[in-house]
Parts: sequence; C-alpha cells; structure tokens
Amino acid sequence: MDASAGRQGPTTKQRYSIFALAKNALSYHEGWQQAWRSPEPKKAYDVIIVGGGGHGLTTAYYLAKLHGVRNVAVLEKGWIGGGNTGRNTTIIRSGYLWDESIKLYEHALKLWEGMSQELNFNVMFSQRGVINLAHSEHEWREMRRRYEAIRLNGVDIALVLPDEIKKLVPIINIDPTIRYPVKGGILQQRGGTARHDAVAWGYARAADALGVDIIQNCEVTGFERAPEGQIIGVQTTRGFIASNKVGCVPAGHSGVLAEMAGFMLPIQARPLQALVSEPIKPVIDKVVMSNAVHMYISQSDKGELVLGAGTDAYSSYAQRGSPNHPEHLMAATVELYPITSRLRMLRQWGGIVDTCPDASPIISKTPIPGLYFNCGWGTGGFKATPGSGHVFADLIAHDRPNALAAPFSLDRFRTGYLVDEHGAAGVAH
Amino acid sequence: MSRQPNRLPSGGRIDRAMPLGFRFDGRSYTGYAGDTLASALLANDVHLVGRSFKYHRPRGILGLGAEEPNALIQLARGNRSEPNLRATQVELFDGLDADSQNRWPCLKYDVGAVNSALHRLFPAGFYYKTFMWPASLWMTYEEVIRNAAGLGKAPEGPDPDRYEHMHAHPDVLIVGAGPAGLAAALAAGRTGARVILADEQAEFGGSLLSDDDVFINGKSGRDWVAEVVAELASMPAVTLLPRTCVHGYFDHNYLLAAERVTDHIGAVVPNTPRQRLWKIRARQVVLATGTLERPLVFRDNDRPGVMLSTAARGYAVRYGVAAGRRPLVVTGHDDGYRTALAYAARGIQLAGIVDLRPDPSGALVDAAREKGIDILAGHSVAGTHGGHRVEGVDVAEMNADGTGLAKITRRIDCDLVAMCGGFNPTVHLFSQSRGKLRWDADMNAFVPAKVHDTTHAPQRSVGGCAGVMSVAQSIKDGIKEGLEAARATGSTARQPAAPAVEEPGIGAHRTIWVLPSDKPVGHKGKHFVDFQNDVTAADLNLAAREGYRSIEHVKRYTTTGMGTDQGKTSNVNALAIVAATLGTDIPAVGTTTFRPPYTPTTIGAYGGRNIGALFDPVRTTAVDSWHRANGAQFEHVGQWMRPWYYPKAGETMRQAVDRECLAARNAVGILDASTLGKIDVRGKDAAEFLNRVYSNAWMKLGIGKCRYGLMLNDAGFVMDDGVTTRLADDHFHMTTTTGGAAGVLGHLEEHLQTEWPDLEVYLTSVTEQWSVASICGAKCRDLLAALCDDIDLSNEAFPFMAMKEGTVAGIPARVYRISFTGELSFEINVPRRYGMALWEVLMAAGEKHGITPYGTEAMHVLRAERGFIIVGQETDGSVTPIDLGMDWIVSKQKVDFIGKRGLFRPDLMLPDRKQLVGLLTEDPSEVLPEGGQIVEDVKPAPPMTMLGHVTSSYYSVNCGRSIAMALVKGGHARKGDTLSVPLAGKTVKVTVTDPVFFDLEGSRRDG
Amino acid sequence: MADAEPRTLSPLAGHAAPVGGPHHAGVALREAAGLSLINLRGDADTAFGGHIEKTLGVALPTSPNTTSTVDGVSLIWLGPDEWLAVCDDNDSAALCAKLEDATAKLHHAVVDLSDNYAVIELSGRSARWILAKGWPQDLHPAVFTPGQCSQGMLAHAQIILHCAGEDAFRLFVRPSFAAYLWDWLVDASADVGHRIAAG
Amino acid sequence: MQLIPCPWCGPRDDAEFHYGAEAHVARPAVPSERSDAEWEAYLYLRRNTKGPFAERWLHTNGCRRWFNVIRDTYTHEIFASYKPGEPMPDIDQLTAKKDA
Repeated sequence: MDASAGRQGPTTKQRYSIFALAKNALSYHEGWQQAWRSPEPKKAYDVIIVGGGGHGLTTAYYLAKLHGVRNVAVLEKGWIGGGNTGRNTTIIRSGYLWDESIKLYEHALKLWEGMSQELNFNVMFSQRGVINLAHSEHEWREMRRRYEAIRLNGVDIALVLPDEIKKLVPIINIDPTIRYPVKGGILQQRGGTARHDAVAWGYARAADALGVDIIQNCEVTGFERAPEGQIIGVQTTRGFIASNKVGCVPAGHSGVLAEMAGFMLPIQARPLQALVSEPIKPVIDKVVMSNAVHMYISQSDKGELVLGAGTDAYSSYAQRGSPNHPEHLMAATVELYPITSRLRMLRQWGGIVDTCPDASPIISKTPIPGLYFNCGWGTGGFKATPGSGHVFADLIAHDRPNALAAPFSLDRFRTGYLVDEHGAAGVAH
Repeated sequence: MSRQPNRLPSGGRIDRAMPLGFRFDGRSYTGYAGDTLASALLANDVHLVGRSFKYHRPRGILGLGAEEPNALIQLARGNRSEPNLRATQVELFDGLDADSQNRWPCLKYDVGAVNSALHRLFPAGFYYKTFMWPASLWMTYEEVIRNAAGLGKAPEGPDPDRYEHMHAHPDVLIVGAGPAGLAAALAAGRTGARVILADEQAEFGGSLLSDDDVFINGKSGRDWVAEVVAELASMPAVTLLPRTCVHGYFDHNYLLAAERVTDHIGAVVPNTPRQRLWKIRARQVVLATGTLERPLVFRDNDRPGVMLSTAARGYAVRYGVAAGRRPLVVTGHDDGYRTALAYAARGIQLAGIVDLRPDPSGALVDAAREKGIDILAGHSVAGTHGGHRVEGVDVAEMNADGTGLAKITRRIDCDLVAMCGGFNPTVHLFSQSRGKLRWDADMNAFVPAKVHDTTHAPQRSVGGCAGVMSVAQSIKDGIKEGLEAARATGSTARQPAAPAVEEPGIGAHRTIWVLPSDKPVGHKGKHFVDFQNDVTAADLNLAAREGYRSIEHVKRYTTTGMGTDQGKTSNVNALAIVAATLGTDIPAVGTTTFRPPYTPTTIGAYGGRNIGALFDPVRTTAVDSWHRANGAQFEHVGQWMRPWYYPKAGETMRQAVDRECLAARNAVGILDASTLGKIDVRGKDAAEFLNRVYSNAWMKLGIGKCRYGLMLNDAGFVMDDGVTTRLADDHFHMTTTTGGAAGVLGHLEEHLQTEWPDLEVYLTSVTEQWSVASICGAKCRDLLAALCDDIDLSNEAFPFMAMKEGTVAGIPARVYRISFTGELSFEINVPRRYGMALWEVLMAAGEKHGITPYGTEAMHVLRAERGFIIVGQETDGSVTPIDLGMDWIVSKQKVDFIGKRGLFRPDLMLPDRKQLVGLLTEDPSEVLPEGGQIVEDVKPAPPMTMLGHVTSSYYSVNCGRSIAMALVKGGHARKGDTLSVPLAGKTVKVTVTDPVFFDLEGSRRDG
Repeated sequence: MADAEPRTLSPLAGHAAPVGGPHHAGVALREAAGLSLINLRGDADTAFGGHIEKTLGVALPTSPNTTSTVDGVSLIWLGPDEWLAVCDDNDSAALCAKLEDATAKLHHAVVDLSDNYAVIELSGRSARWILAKGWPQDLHPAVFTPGQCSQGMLAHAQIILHCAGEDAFRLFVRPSFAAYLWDWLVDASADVGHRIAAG
Repeated sequence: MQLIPCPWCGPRDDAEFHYGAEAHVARPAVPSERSDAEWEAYLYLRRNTKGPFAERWLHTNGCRRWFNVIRDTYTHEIFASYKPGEPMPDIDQLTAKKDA
C-alpha cells in the first residue's frame, strides 16, 4: 500500500455524502480511498510550503486552486495539523479593532462560511455566536469603540447588555457585585467554532486532489540560496528539495526558521495552554471571551467545555506551560460560571504561539528573494486559517502583497505603523 | 433492603458490621463500609450500569479503579450533583444516591440504542463525510448531535462546597502506595527525610489488596501493608496522603495532587474542604504507579459481565463479591489463572479458562488443572452472547499464528468473562515529566527509558510502572530507590533488608491484539478497543486505510483514547491494531502524549479559595469607608476601587455628575486622588535620570517646583504621564497614573538596572505612604486657608506648579498646587494614617463653601473641558505626543530621551496621522457615544471609510453643552470642518475644534 | 484649626475585628500598628552598613532573605541594596532624620514607609499550616527559621514575610491589600480556628 | 512550574518573575545616529533560540532585581544564572559539562 501510494498521482476524490456512507456500509467501509496520498518528495517544486498546519495547507490549496500553481509541496516535520491547528480552542470571529484586522479576519470568516461545501469535508463550522465581555467602565468604553469600528466595516456585530447576555448564556454570573461584574459585551453571531483537525484534513484532501504533495515527517533543516541571494530550495531530513519560492508557515517555530535563513523576526515564541472538561450535556451555546479575567469558554459538540487563557510570559518550545495558568483559568471559570466548579478537567495541553509586538500577524516578503513568511498569529491563528492561506498564496504567486496582506508586512516594524490588537486579541499575549 | 446476592460469605476488606444503604437509578440497595459503588452494585447483581457514548450499547463494569471506561454515573442531585464519576472510584457512603447516564428514558430501555441498529452508517469519522447539504441545516444537525453527546449533566447551581490549596516541599515524593511505593516510603522515611506518600485509593496497598496469593515474611501481603503503614504513620517527617491522586507532573519536579478530603463521607464537614489541591515541589520523585491491565479485543467484548481479570479478582478478594457465578477467564498471561484460582478458592465453579497460548505451563497452570478447571489452550473467543449481561461465549481453537480459527466455534455459557490481555506500566506521570518511553517487546508494552532532566527533575520509577511484575523485585527496587532518593537530598541511612516474598511465578505470555473470529473484523459484531467512545478495531483499520497514519491522526479521527478515561485501557491496543494495519511495528506508529491530569480533576479544586471575595484583591484607599457611607458608586481602575460619582437620593448619574462638576468649579470639589502612583526618586543623578525618561527637560526644575511630564516608550508612543516635584537637589517625588503605577516603576527600574547602572539613583514606591485629597474650585483657597496657618497660599508665595510643606488641620502635609481640572486646586498629601482625618476635616470646614465630593466621572468631564488627556483613553499605545498636539512637551534640545528616536520613524512623521481634536455636535444636548467612529462621507450603509474615533465624550454643564475629544486622521488640519459620526439608527454631525472647551485662556487655575 | 491631636487610623482599623476568639484556636492574628518602617537603599560594600549599624544598633544583614534584630529594631533584607528597618518606636520622622544624617555622604535613600505597609502578626501552632495554603515557598520549621525573611505572593497579595519566632510571623503588605490579606488569613484558618488579638 | 534561580534569593517558582527575553541587547548609545532598521532591531528583533539561551528575568515578587539566566527553551534545563554586568558564560562549555 505504501509503495504504490508514492507513485499514485492525484485522483478524483470520492464524494463524501450520506449516500456514499450508505453505499460503503454495504462493503463494510472497506472501499474508502485515502484522504490524501503520502508521496515521496520530488526533486523540485514550483513552490514549497514549510509547515503542514491549517495555514500551510490552505496556502497550498489556494495556490493550486486560484493561481494554477499545482506543483506544490507542503513539508511537515511531524503530522499535518499537529501544531497549533490541533491544539487551539477553535474560536472563529472577525471582531477586531483596527480596519486592517477586521478586513483580514472577515475575509477569512467568509471563507469559513462556505468551507465544508467547497472542500466536501464537514469541518463542523458552527456559527453559534461569539460574545466578548467587558468587566469595567474602561473596558466597556473600549468595547464600544470596537463595536462601532466593526459595524462600520459592514461586519455583523451587536452590543449586548448583561440581562441579554444572561438570556444567551444562562450559566453566566451577572451579579453586579462580583469582582469583575459583566458590564456588557459585543456579540458576533456569525462567529463560532469549528472542528480543528477537520480543517487540516479537509484542506489536505482538497489540495491533494489538485496535485499538491503533502509530505509528512519531513523537517526543513536549512535554506539554500543562489549567490545573488535568491532562494533555490530547502534542505530537509529527506534530502534537498529545489524551489525558487518557499513560503514558511511554521507557527511556533518561525523565529527558529528565520534564524536558519539568516534574519530575525519581531517574534517571541510563547506557551499557550488550554484545557477541556469532561463531556456534559449542553450548558453553553455561545463562545464567551473575557479579557479582564483572562478566560474564554465554549462547549464542543462532544460536550466538553473548552477553556483557554492567555500565554505564559516566557519563551518556550516545550508545548507545555506553568500550571499556575490553568489554575487561574479555572478559578476565573468558577467565578463567572459557578456551575462549573464540580465539573472536572479532563485534559490540558500547550502549544507554542508566535507573538508579535502588536498582536497582529506577519504576512510578508522577507529580506531573502523568494522566501515568504506567514507567522506571528499569536493566539488568534485558527480563525484566520482560510483567509491567511488565501492572501499568502496570492503573495507567493505575485511576489507582492494584496491589499488585505499589505498592512501586515514586516516593514511596519521599521516604519512604525503597528496594528496594535492587544485589546481585541481576546486575551493578553 | 436488598440481600446482596453476590456477596461472598466471608473475606474482603469491607466492614460487614457497617451496612450502608444507597440508591442507584432510584432503587435502594445495601453495601458495606469499604465498598466502592461498583463493588456494592456487583454485590447486588447489578451489572448493567451505563450506556456507551455513540451506540448506546449496554455496558457494565470493566475495571476496578481509574481505568474504568464504562461505569460512569451521576452522583447526588441539585447543586452537589456530579457527572461522569467512575463507580469503581466512588467510595460507598450511607445515603449515596447515583444515577446512570446517557440513556433515555431509562437504562434498560434506551431509545438511543437505535444508533446501534444504524451502526453501519456511523463508521469512524462519519461526521466529516456528511451533514453538509444543505449547508443551512448544519446548525440543526449539530443541535441534535450536541444533545446526543455529553454523558452526564452539570450541577444546577453554584457549588456549596469548599476547596483549598496546600503547598508542600518534600525531599521525596512517592506516588503510589503499592508494594514498591510502600517499600520506597519506608526506606526513605527511615532516613528522616521529609517524605510524602500519596495514593489515589482510600487504602494503601495497591495490588496487595486484591491478591490473596502473595505472602511477605510469612504473612499475607495485606498484613505486611498494615505493618508498613503503621511504621510510616509513626514517622513525624512522613506525610501519608490516601485518596490523593497525583495527576500532573510539571517542570522541575512540580507536581499537583488532588486529595478527596470528604467525598467518601458524603456529608458536609464544617470548615473542612471537600478537596484539597496539593502543589508539591519535590526534590526527588519516586513513581510507583503500578500497571493497568489491557482488555482483550474480541467480537462483542463489551457486554456487561465482560471484565478485566484483575478487576474480577479484586472484587472477589478485596470486596468479597463474586462478580459472576460462572466465570470464564480469557487470557494469554499466567496472571489470568490467579483470577480463576481466586474464584475457585471461594467455591465458585469456573466455566473454563480460554488460554491464547497453545501450550500453557507452569505452577499456576498446574494449580488450575489440579482444581479441575477446564483449560482451552490455543483458543480464541470468537464472540459473545447476551444482552444486558453476558450469557456465553463462542470459543474455537486458533490456527498456529493466531490469525484465524482452526476449528468451528462452540458455545460456553458463562456470566462473567475475566479477560487478561497483559499489563501496561502506568507511565502517565513519567511521560508527563517528558521522560522517554521504550517499547519492551517482551512485555509488549511501553516502559520508561530515560528521565527527561535528572538535574532539575530527579526521579525514579519502581515496581509495575517500571515494568517490574514481581512483588519481590518491586519491594527490593522500592527500598533501593527510596533510599537513594533520600540520600540524594542529603539524608543518610543504611538500606533496610528486603523481606522474603512468596508469590506465584509468572511464565511467558502471548499477545494477540485482535482475537480471531469466524468473520473478518468489521463484518459482524463489534470488536471494541475504546469502550467509552465506541471505537472498534474496524474503525481503526478504516482510519489507517484512509491515510490517517500518525497515531495522533488516528486518535483524533476515530476519537479513540479521547474519552474521560483518556485511553487507559485502549491506547496500546489501538496502537498495535494500527501498526498491524499499516504493516509496521508499534514504536513506528508512535505513542500518544500523556497530558495532565492522570484522572479528571475537579475544576473547583483548582479554583480553591481564589473565588468570590478572594478571587482578586480590591484595593481601597484610607477614605474608602467614607465613600461607602456617603453613597458613592464605584469604578474599577486596575485593582483599585475608586468613587465614580456620589448620587444623592433620586439623582441620576448625569444629575450627580453635573452637580459635582459645577461645585468643583464654582464652590469646592474634593477628590480622593490617593490611587495615583508615587515614586520617590533619590540620588545625585536623579535629574539626569528624569531627563532621560521624560520627553521634556528636567535639569533646571527648581526645588519645590512641579512639572508635568510625558513618558514615552522607545517606539515613541505615550505610555504614561504625571507631575513630578523636586524636593531637593537630588530628590524628586514622581507621580504616575493609577493604572500605570506598577508598569512605570518596572520600566524605570529596568532602565536603571540594565541600561544605566552608572546612574546613582534609587527608586522607592511610596504610592500608599500618602493619602491625597485634591480640592479645587473658586473657594478652595479659602477652605485651605482656614485649616492651614503655616503656608502662605497666595498666588505670589505659592504659585501654580509649586509644592509647600506645612500642616493642614494639624496634620503634617505636602501641598501641591497642581491641577487636573484647570481650576485653582491644591493636592494635599498626608501620611495615610491621617487620610480619613484630613478628609473629614475638609468636609466639615468646607460645608459652608458648599464642598462637594466628586468622583472619577466628574474628574473626567472637568479635565476634558480643559482638553487634558487621559493616558489609556486619548491614547491606546499608538499615539505620539505630536498626535496629541503636545509638541511643546517634546524637547528639541535633548539629544536623547526614551522615545525620541522612535518619533523619527517614517510612519510617525506622516502628516495625516490620527490627531487629537475636539468635536462639537450640532445639537448641544447630543452626547456622542465614546468609541463612535468618525467619517467624512456618510454612506447609506456600512462599510464606510473611518477617520478616527471619539475618545472622550460628556455633557459639560460648565460649558452648557456636550463636548468630545477624538482622534481624527489629519485632524489638526481639519479644524472647522464638519464630519459625521454614524450611529446605529442616526448620524450625528460634528464640527472639529481645538480640544479645549472651557476657560480658553486658562485663567482659572490661579483662582 | 484643629487643637486636638488629629485622628489616625491604621490600615486595618475597623477590619481586624472583633478581638477575641477561642483560646484553642490554631492561630492568632493581630494588626501591629504604629511601627516605624523605613526603607533603606545603599551599597553594603561601602561604609553604608557601618553607618546604619551605628545609628540603629543593628548590623545590616547582607545574606539574602535574612534579618537582624536588636531591642525592638529589625533590619529586613529586601534586595542586594535594599532593606526595611522596622522599629517599635513610632517616631519615624526622627529616625529618618538620624539615618539621613548618618548616610548623607554616600549614595543612599532613606524613605519613610511607615504608612506604606500594613503589618499583620500571625502566630500559633497552625501558623505555618495556614500560610502554606497560599505561600509557594518552603515553610518547614527547619528551613524557614526565626530570623529569616522572604518576599513573595501569599495568595494574591505581595508580602514581606518575616519569621519572628518558631511559630510567629510578621506579614508586611501594602495597605490597600491589607483587607484582602486579612480576609484571606481568616478564611484560611477555617479548619484550625483563629483568634484576634488587640492591635 | 520552572524554578528560576535568582542570583540573590535562590531558586523560586517562575510565577514570581517577569520575563525579559533575550539578554545582552544594549540600548544604542546615540539613538539619533541609528537608522530606522537599526532602531527596529533594537525595539523588536530578538533571538528566538530553541535550546540554551541567554535571557533576562526580573524577580518581581522578590528582590526586584534584573538578572540573566542560561536556560534551554526546549528542555527547560537551567545552566547558569548571573547578575547584570557579569559576562555571559560560554554556553557551549556549560552544556558540554552537563553532558559529560
């Protein structure tokens, strides 16, 4: 099976549907194809994408689908979707503060809305609504600013007051005398959650169908450049692979890859932790985020409460953090959602996020011709997945950023035009 | 009262003199003290205890403890209800009231079981392949999925119980009190080292509690346990923590453990926490966490009555319960024979032993033969019969390599299937500590290979979790490693002698990952691997076939190992099955990461007491009780609680603020300004230091004079502001914003310590040394004059931006003539102890002047009337002094100050940056909402191009109209222009102005 | 003009109440008000230490996290160039003046912080037990011994913890956190009982 | 929870500290002479070493001193801790000694 997989070219994919399920049931589900191939790397590609997470796979997919660049390899050092794609709390929204961010994340949100159908893979995008809470006069003022900015960008948003929030989220504590009382919030009804792994798998399957080679267990160990500086390929644990265009989407490890390529990024790698409770019957329908108490909550389709907080404050590549972070997160959860106290934490984990000084991403050309970076998404990368890949594919195909990507170029750190999203990033970076 | 039909006439570590009544699904039963809910249910012949997650198949009790995937119950009702507890871990108490979960309308007749009939449509990952059309219906589909998922129910209200935390710093932490852990604790304890011995179970002893065939020093294993525990209990430096699950192993030997303090009592014990979270920093860790038995994977291996062999033995030996009256043992391992012998010894006739090995031999096998137990060597279980309870199995002889059947099957009736698929060392904590695992081909299991960090996290694994299966060796290793751990922390002692242990010898075993049947896997019945999540061998095969090759992909695609048991019984079986499908070996597929917690841990225990009033401190000033007594509404500013406004009876906020604003200008207003950050700056280079950290010049400030300063970061953006006063040549008193105090001190210390260590400057926070009453308004000088006779308050003697020391009402005070309202104003600083006295005396003396306390809201209005900024409101981290129109405070002369270079970056010098302006609405009564966005061209609907936003907006009673400040693109050049603020439902036209609205000449500050 | 001596309030005035409680209580709590607290900055490698010792009669402790105490005056190590002088005598102004004089020739800072801290005394057989509920550092009597001090977070309050006796501790905390800390200590004493001693 | 060795107070939980990223990045002496790119480098560009790394920590809840630590950002092993102004130890030597 393995040997033939390498030679086998991209094939028309079986359609997924209830009818296909019924049909395959008759043959004991033994007739399902591979979702994607496991090819051996070719000697050369038109474009190499380094990093097989959601952003890398979407980049490859859009390169093939929209820009006719099908001779593309996605190099993944482990298994696809195994980095932050598979470690996040799956929140999707576009309600940021600055126009540049709202436009980028809204672009992504629109792509989310058609994703399952486009990919013929149910990513379970659930537009259950995302609420951001304000807990002080100051936060409420900032939130109204965001509300107006989002609204005038033509993006759905609503101001919600405590009693409306209580109706939407019956388990929340809106007692005005608590330490961080709920003063109000903004609700983006089109926001929600999705099944994170499915996003990686769905894009991998769709990209594979367009001819993209997805190569797992292939770690990039160096960049090769022509004498005049142009990138000509990458060294990997599976040998040299040539390409004149290399797009790096290595969430968590962007600083390491940049240093490998010979330059530095305005990035710090930080642990980000999250945890889930045991599954329980539905108690909370919305996604609710609270900056002041550093916690956010949603309930997965499986019934687990998914809880997240801000990053640990030190650099680490260990995919783990300090236990005092989850401890504070759970105290905050009990404070705002008292019925959670007797529920039990099932699993906690950590990822590595690239944080930028302005809590906004980098989608940019680099000092090295032919080398592009897409990184610095901090705690907010998952929601941007399709939009990030979409604009990054455009940048790689045309060697210049489109209007959506331009504000997120590396230049801004030199010129001083930062897109400071610390307030709207959901949690402190 | 029921009669406990399965309770054996004698034996077990239960107290037959203490019967306990309990209810399950509304029916009453009786058990004994020492029972778990599971053992008590089995004693009462209740095998059906739950329904599975996906197919709602009837499920019974599989295990004995933390590994249990099936028997999840909902305990208690109302606010104390708790879902998803394992019946195998719930200690029985009188009045215990539990219900089964995930079934409707009842456990026996569950409508959800229709899923089982449709199971062919629900292979692994079926969600991803359907529910996509029409797209609009996904939310409806999802609703159904959500309601079907989820196991138990959340409690109905807040948790009435108490949780606490405890820190501990033992020399040696020993996790697990089985034979290895007890031996380690004894050896370490005898050295006098500080030892903590923790075990998740109520009783120490581990496997020795469930085995009746181990003898130590000639006594039963349980007697040895009792002796060791008694000796440990007598050691003052040893802390014994039963019912304490060490569940998280973090960096540098930091471990978390959850102690169940009162759960087993089933009643509230006053002033006692229900659970206690131990935060343990151990110098040495000894892991003695034992093993977990593996189930066998065969067709329909999930019927109630199919149980792990050690569990079946445990119920008989430890709890005196016959889990079946006609047990069948299925095993590839000698240990299964111990279960058969345990039942035989209790007079229960075995249905037989199905041994995967073609030619079993050894003492245990001989003993079974002697007892006349039928041994079916080289046989497979091809399937099971039964509904709510197993009734029989189909067995047949296998071919030589165990991949198929050699003969046709025959049925054996039984009511208990005790299966032994071998043992997995419990390496969860070892793996959490980032230790490397190795696949042991002899044991067919992962065992610890390399400790991650022997310097910062020295640890040892002993006994079962290290792959050691014999009690004798476990005790020997426990003694050795316990002693070495203690010695490594500096304790000294000789090694105690290892006891003599008699235990059954264990021979070679045979592992077959999926027992062969008459039909291929997936074609008939279900071969369960993950019982809770209903993942079958066929699902794993499908995932591998579809290209999900990494074990992490397989896990996520099939959900195997993702249940509340986190794969304790399923992970290795799943790995092996995937490896076989992919034609590779198990280590190549990988092992999944073990993440905390080892078992689910109560969220409230993590919250501890850090909830409610103790969630986060509220900082208050010396005058707080006065504010409260006088009806203040409060605003949180950082951690501080500041009076926001003081409404009188019947007043709206607007009325109160208007009254306060009028009084603060025309009579006397008084503000509690104590929360401002204050830093004492001392040293011969103090002025030079200020010169570097503020944007303006400081060298020539006179003694006793004050100056306003803007602090930038090195990017050029405003980070804080405040007034700093020169107390002496080498001595300054700096103030910061309330919210910025800690950040500013950190910023200054960082530069002093790391950039300019040559500067002789010491910084000391004096924020709370001083209580500050700020009085302002036309009459404030009269008020102060009446209370202060040692300061000449005239403008000439005490000009604006000066400080005088004197006494106010007999209180030693520093009085600053500074003003945030633009009004004549004195900030009276007194040592905090006098804060209340000063306030009260000012209130009393000010009464005739109409003194009015005002809060932060009026303060904001008053300063906005004069166009003064608030950092964090007019600025957001992207604003420069130039943007604020405060060029005057940016020194052109100074070669450098923090932020100067940043200001000269290209984007910071653009002419059309967002700049601070005033806005006046056409309708003077219209108050813009803060945050409102400003546009030039109003479109009928969004999107619209925005120029900036309203940063501050108030009704100003002093101006007789609304006023607003805003950051507007190119705003400085737009003065006089008309712009619009489109709001939901209406658009407000505004005129751009200077951001000064009142007392344009600034004449009022001198009174 | 106020003729009477102006009223003073300690940080926990009205909060550290009611005085009393069971005698068998595991801990006793007391607000120690009216102490002189003076922050000292200087270079211990210079004559600074000698000047301080001459003025206060107590040697400057230079080992981290140690204190020295003589006759009602303690010097608490806060950092390599920072100490807190704690004196039973409540005339902090006079003491500051003396210290200023003594150190005038050296780079130094003498800052009166008598009002910048609340001081809580915690004692009793269970004192270490309840502190350990919120204090991450090792409190074992063989490790944190009388005369030692440390800074850190007790639950959510930053404090200076001074081990004044076998089972007696002084906790220095910013006044604005004092009520929180007091409430936390009372709450943490639930299982052992507490008694409040007069301030 | 890592134990960060404060050169004065000894090892303490990482929660007591504030992290200061890469050590030995000096503020340029004459900022006005630095180009925009150089200023960008000073403000934002920091090494992100995966492995032994010289970084700054501040003992916020203790003695309030900044100091430097050589810590492996992947394994969380700590090799050295030293006061500001002291030279950076040779990382290779430190880690080699450990391996030996």
